[in-house]
This record gives sequence, C-alpha cells and structure tokens, in this order.
Amino acid sequence: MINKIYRSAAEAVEGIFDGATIMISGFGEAGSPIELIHALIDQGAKDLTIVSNNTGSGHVGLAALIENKRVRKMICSFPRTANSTVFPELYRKGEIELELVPQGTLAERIRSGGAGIPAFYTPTSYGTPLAEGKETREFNGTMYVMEHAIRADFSLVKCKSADRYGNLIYNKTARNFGPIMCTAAETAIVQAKEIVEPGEIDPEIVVTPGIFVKRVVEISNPLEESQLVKEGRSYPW
Amino acid sequence: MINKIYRSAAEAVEGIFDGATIMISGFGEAGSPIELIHALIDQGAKDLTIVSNNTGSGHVGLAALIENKRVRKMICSFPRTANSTVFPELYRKGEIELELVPQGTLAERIRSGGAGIPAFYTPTSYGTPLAEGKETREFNGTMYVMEHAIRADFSLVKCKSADRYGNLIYNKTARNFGPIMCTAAETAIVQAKEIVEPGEIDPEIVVTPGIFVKRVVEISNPLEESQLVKEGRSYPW
Amino acid sequence: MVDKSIKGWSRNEMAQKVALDIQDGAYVNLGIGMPELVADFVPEDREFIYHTENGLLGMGPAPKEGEEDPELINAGKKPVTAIAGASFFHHADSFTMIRGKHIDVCVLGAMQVAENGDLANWSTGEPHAIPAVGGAMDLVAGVKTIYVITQHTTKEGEFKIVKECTYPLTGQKVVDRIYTDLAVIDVKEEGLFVKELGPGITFEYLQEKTGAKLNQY
Amino acid sequence: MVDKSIKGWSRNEMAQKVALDIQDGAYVNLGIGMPELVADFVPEDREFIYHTENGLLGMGPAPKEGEEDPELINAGKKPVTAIAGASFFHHADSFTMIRGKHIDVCVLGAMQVAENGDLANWSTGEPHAIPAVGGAMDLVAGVKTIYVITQHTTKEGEFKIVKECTYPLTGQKVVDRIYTDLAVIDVKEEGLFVKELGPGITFEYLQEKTGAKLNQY
Repeated sequence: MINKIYRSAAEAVEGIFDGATIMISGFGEAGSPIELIHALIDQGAKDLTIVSNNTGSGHVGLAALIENKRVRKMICSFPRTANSTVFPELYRKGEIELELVPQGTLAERIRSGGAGIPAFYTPTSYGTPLAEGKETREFNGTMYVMEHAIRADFSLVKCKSADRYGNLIYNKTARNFGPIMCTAAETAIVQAKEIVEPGEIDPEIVVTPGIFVKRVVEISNPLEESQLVKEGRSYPW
Repeated sequence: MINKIYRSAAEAVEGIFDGATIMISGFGEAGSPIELIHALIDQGAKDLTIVSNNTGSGHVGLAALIENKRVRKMICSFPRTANSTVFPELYRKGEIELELVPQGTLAERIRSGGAGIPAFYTPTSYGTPLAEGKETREFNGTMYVMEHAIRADFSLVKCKSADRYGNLIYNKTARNFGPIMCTAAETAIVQAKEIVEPGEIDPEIVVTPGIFVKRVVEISNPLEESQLVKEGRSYPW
Repeated sequence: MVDKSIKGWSRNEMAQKVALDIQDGAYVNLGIGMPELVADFVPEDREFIYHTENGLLGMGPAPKEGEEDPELINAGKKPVTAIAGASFFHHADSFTMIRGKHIDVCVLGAMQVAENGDLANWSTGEPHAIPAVGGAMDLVAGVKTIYVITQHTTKEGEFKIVKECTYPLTGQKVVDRIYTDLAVIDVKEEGLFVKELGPGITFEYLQEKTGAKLNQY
Repeated sequence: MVDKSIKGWSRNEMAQKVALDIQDGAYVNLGIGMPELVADFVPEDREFIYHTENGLLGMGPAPKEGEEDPELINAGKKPVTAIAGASFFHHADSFTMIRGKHIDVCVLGAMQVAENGDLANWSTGEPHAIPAVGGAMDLVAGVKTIYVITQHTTKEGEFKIVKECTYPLTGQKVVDRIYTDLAVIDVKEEGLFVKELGPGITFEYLQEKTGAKLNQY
C-alpha cells in the first residue's frame, strides 16, 4: 500500500544533506512551512541553497534557518520585508549570497524545473540589471531574456489537506509557490493541517496530484509566524 | 456589471473571421464543444487554422467543420482515430495541411502562448523527423529542441459550470486542453452545461479564472458526438 | 523645494483621476502604497476585478478588524478579502495572467520615469541597499497598460520625470501615462505630452519641475 | 514465418513478466493495446498508480456495462474509472508529469527497437500514411524507465529488434528493456543482453530471429 505519511516533522526532514538545494513555499508567512523549517534547523543540515520568495521575518522560520548560519545562498524575489532583519544584516556583512530573480521569472523557472523544460524566454527584466550577462533574443520584434529552470533536492511545503497518496489542497493565498515547488524537487516534503482518507479530496479539486509528493506530515495546529514575531520569539526556543 | 454570458451559440461565435486561428478543446469527443463548432459552421468563417488534439470523427463537430471545407490547416497530435475518415481523405488528396506536433509539445506550446513565453526547449522529438529543421541545443549534457508558442484568435471550449465572470470548472477527463486553450486565445468562447451565480463555484476550485474567458453560453444538454456518429448523422442536418 | 503656494492635486485626487481612466470590466493590478488608493474611487457604474500576484483574482477590500486571515493577503502582505466570483491559483498561473498580457491595467509607483517610458522603481542602486524586485519587472513587461502614480518631484525637489533614468531600470519603454500632483502626462513614441494640468499649474511651471522636455497636445 | 512448434510466452505471460518488474508504488503509464494487459497481472502486494496522459492520475479498471461516461476515458479513448485518491488535471499539467520525469515506468508497443535503444512506434513513414504521434514522443523522452512489449518478429517474420531502425524514430536511445514472446532483453550501453529466454527458446534460435547482435550476461 502506498503510504507517504510520516509521523513527525523530524522524521519528514530526515536525509536532507549538507549543500542541498531546498525550495520553501510561502509568500511572507502565508504558506510558509514553519514546523518543517524548525525541524530542519534541529536536523542540522548546512551550506544550503534556499529558493523562496522572501527571507523570513523576525527570528523564527526561514529567518531562524538563516540566522543559524545554515544558508549559503538565497534565491528569491524580495529579500526584505517588514520585520526582516536577519538576511539584510548577513548580506551587508557579505556572509550570505543572493540571487535576485523577478517573482514571475522565479515562478516560471521553478515550474519549468518540474516540467522538464530546461530553459525558456521571457520579456521580464529585458534591458535591466537583472538581465546582465544573460542571453537575449528577438521573437516577432520583441526582445526576450533566456532563463534556466531551477530544480531542488527537496521542497518544504505547507498545505491544508493531504492524503496518503500525497494529493494536496491548499488554503487561499497560502497556495502561492507550493504547487510548483512540489513538482520541481526530487523529494517534496509537505506539512498538512489535516490528513484525510483517499477520495475525501474530490479528484476534481486536487491542486497537487500525489505523484509530485514524497512525504506528508500532519501538523494540525501550525504556529503563526507573525504572532511569534510579535512576541519576539527566537528559534531554537 | 461584468457579464460575459451570451444568449446562444450563434451569438457567441459572432465575429470569427476568415483566416482565423482557432483552438478547439477536446480529446476525442471528451470536452469537444460540439454546439459551438456547429454554430461556427452555420456562421460561415473559412480558411481557418484549427489547433486541436484530433480531427473529429464521423460527420459532426470538428469532422463536419473540416468536411465543409472551412479548414485550411490542422495543428494536432493525432489526426486519425476510430471513425475519423474526413480528415484522412482530404489529407490524401492534398486538400488540407497538417502540422503534426507531439501531444505534450502541443500542450506546452499552447500553455506558453497563454503565459507570454515565446519559446522554450523540450527533450521531446529530439532526433526524430518531427524535429527536422528545428533548432536544437544542449543543456547539461542532454539535447533539446526549441519550440515556439502557439496563440489563437479564438478558442472554442466546453466546460461543466461557468459564471458571469467567466470562471470555469470542467468534468473529469473532458478538462484536457480547455484550460490552456482559454489562456492562449484573444477571445475564448466557452459552452457550459450550466451557468451559476458568482461565488457558487468555490474560489479554491476554479480551474479557469474568468480573466481568461471572454464569452460564455449555456448549452444544458450538449449532443454526444459518439451517439451521433453511431446514428450516422451529418452536420448541417 | 516644492513651492507650497502651488496647489496641484491631492493624493486622493490623483487616485481618482487614475480610476476614471480605467474602463468598466478591467482587470487591474494595483501596486503597494499610493496605487492602492485607486480602489477607493471606482465610479459607481464600473466594476474592476483586482488581481494580486500572490494568487488571487477578485480581491475585495480589507476585512473588518478581527476577521483578518493571515492566509488571505495581498502582494503587500496585508489582509484582504475575496469577492463572490474570486479565484485562487498558484504563482505560475498568477504570472501567466501577468506575463501573458491578460491584465489590462497596472498602477505603480515610480522613483524615475524617462521620456521614452523607461521606469525605475525597484532600487536606488546604492551599494549597501538590499535589492528587492518582487513582481514589478513582470508587471511592467506583461500588463497591457502601465500607469504610474507619483509625486511630480522628490521631497527634496529632485526631478522624477527625467530624460534618462539614473536608477536601475524596472523595464524599458513601459510606461503609458504618468499621474502626478501637478499633471497627467502621456508617454508617447514622440515624447511626453501633457494631457491635463493640475489646478493652478501652468505649462511653464510644470516644465520647470520636469527633467525632460514636455509637449503640448 | 514463425515456427509454430516453438512455444515462447503468451501475451498474458509477457504482460505478467512486465508487471513483476514494476516496483510497488510505481507511477505507470500503459500504452494502448498489449501494454494495457499489464494491469491484469499486478502482484497482490503491490499498488501501481496509473497515469493516462489525457488528464487522470489514479485510473481504475473499465466500468461496468451501462456505467460508461464519455467524459471519463483513457488515452485510447476507452471508458475507464477513477480510484479513490485519483486526480484530474489539464494537458499541460499532465505532460509536466511525463516530461518532468515524474512517471516511473511507461510500457509501450513497438514497430522496431534498435540495439542502441532507439524506438520506432508511430509511423511506417509510407508516403500515403496519415502520420499520428499522440503522446508517444513525450513519454519516451520523459518517463524514467521505458519497457517495450511486442511480438519478437512481425507476422511476416521480419525482425523488429534491429541494428538500426528503418522506420521514423519515436526517440533516440530510450528503451530500457524489451519483453517479447521469445525473451526478455535488456538494452544497455554495451548492447542487447538476454535476461531471460522463453520456454523452449535457445539463445541461438533467439539470435536467428533478431536483427541485431545479442549478448549473454
């Protein structure tokens, strides 16, 4: 019987290795898999390349992973947000690398990684500093930039409901990067607010088909990042 | 008030012009918008380029459009199926053009057309006759073929439910090319089995957001292509 | 310094001008900050559908206090609501809407706009700044019509409408129209054309406050 | 002509051999025709998830008579069912599964297989044939493991396993293993290796029926 359910976040992140590339879902705190990230901090893998839209806030979740010096390089579109101090400090000190990618190009590079498309052309960033050093090409009178797919060894994703096959549905704008990150990783690891029986998620409304997911763990009461930031908490507690 | 609802299939296909490129959803009969196609036959536009996975069967729907000499060129992956005689006969006589595209490449070219991606690389068809004359390129030791986006002037699509904003959901494997074809046309025209009030389709399960759809018409009892073929019917009746 | 005796338009008036220029039924993406004000001035006989690039079409107004959902937010990471007829989708689909030219109008702020429509609004290029681009480059590359809403000059009185941008570009030749406190200016192939002057603003005064040549229709 | 006194495997036995070589939990795409038989021989302690490229993961067996739904079909356009835990999706997402190397095994028929793994299974290249490729080229380019199931020779006794394909290719160097009525043959960098001989089949007999050099492990 296919059963992708893991008993704990700690078990779900087993095998993540030093130097791995990891995609982390979320747009700000919405969709950020905070329990998986904390389990990854406990697990100890370092020298990581993280692909995520932001760099976390306060001293929990992704910001804590960075603060604990596990991250060599960030690939993201918007590394500074409200209450985001950890990344900017390390970046100014030259202690962390940044590859800045326009948000839509980031999404399409991830989607391409999952879809077996090694490269594509986009009008985004043409003529700007973010296109410097990149191939450009004209199609039908418009100039485009060639961009390469991104793939990851692991993805850490948060969703609303999952079943033992790895089928997922999400909650509102917490969906964001989750579905495409599941497709682009060798091993997609997902925390779900609830695990349900196969068939309870109508086949018509599945957002991430189980084929894209390797591990699922139920985290029924996930922490709220903004609440922890407000309380001034730091991970590890 | 935004209202994309049209009163009849005839009104919904108004303005389709001679020489237009039209995408038609469906995989065989599943998802084929037969009432819209028949309305297009009545409407009279000719010299069309049709993008569709197959070429229709019997003498109704897409096969009837072809039989009535409205189609200059087919872009498809599988032009012969059971009960498909119209296209093969015209093709052998040299009276219709064919651009044969692998099914996944067809899907990705349409998806790219809708997503503002002019071209991409795919491993599919490398080293085969379908890659002849196309640019190839190596990425990470594997060879790929460059493929261009396809866009259309119109798409004719069948779905299950729609609202006045053009939000759509589909039925089972009749979904197939519908969602991507809506994105890739200037004017996506959709026949729905039912039109519902905004909000009746849960925002979490919308498959085609209304932004991709221009016209919607309710066809509550669509004809079944296979039934018509069995009965030996021909359109126009 | 800006001459305080010169009136011009208020921020709300600027936003209202933008709203009046958007057609009924338009799909609209509003940038963070002053662009968000546009939603307060939609004429009663028009319906706009708001897109937010983090995965919602049919964004509604801010929720009542106490009804905020941290998983229902806009691109500025502020709580929002969803209208009846909204839809949620993932980021690749969201930028299909943007890059694929499905969105009709995007209203953005600016650091600089050049006379050829070049826009700079994401970075001052200072060596110690943390660069952050978000979806701005995708929006200007993909949305059909780009409206910029901005004060005509910086607080220090420096030109924001210039011959050539000195800040790093967000996109080349992308801006269609500029709404400032002093004027509405069309960006055309042939240059900048003043569509409307603010209350009490003369063409000559406007030209003085502008770092590029202005034309009259 | 095929010597009728030589026994070899039946179609069902061939399909069973394929099924035994697929791991528990595998995502599997079965081509039209003989490959479909594989689903009848899944060992009891294994669960395969079937993908059909027209937009269904978790395809179940054919429905009972009278319960067919023309909008629930497989790639061969035959009525099927969906298991609990299935999902429907559009064509671009379906081929993300294929091209993105998410599907573990594809079982396909063949017109010709070359000793280097080249596969021809979509066209005889005859001038008046209607070419039709469907998803075959995407499957062989994207699926991790490609198994071919085919009679060892054509009805006319012509070689199907050859030094070089004469028919138009479906893909280059894509086949991993060939299951015929006479043998199971691995396609390796160094050439074709006989993994198993059918009942009553000798290596010499097999070589006679094969248009490329066979190797013994």
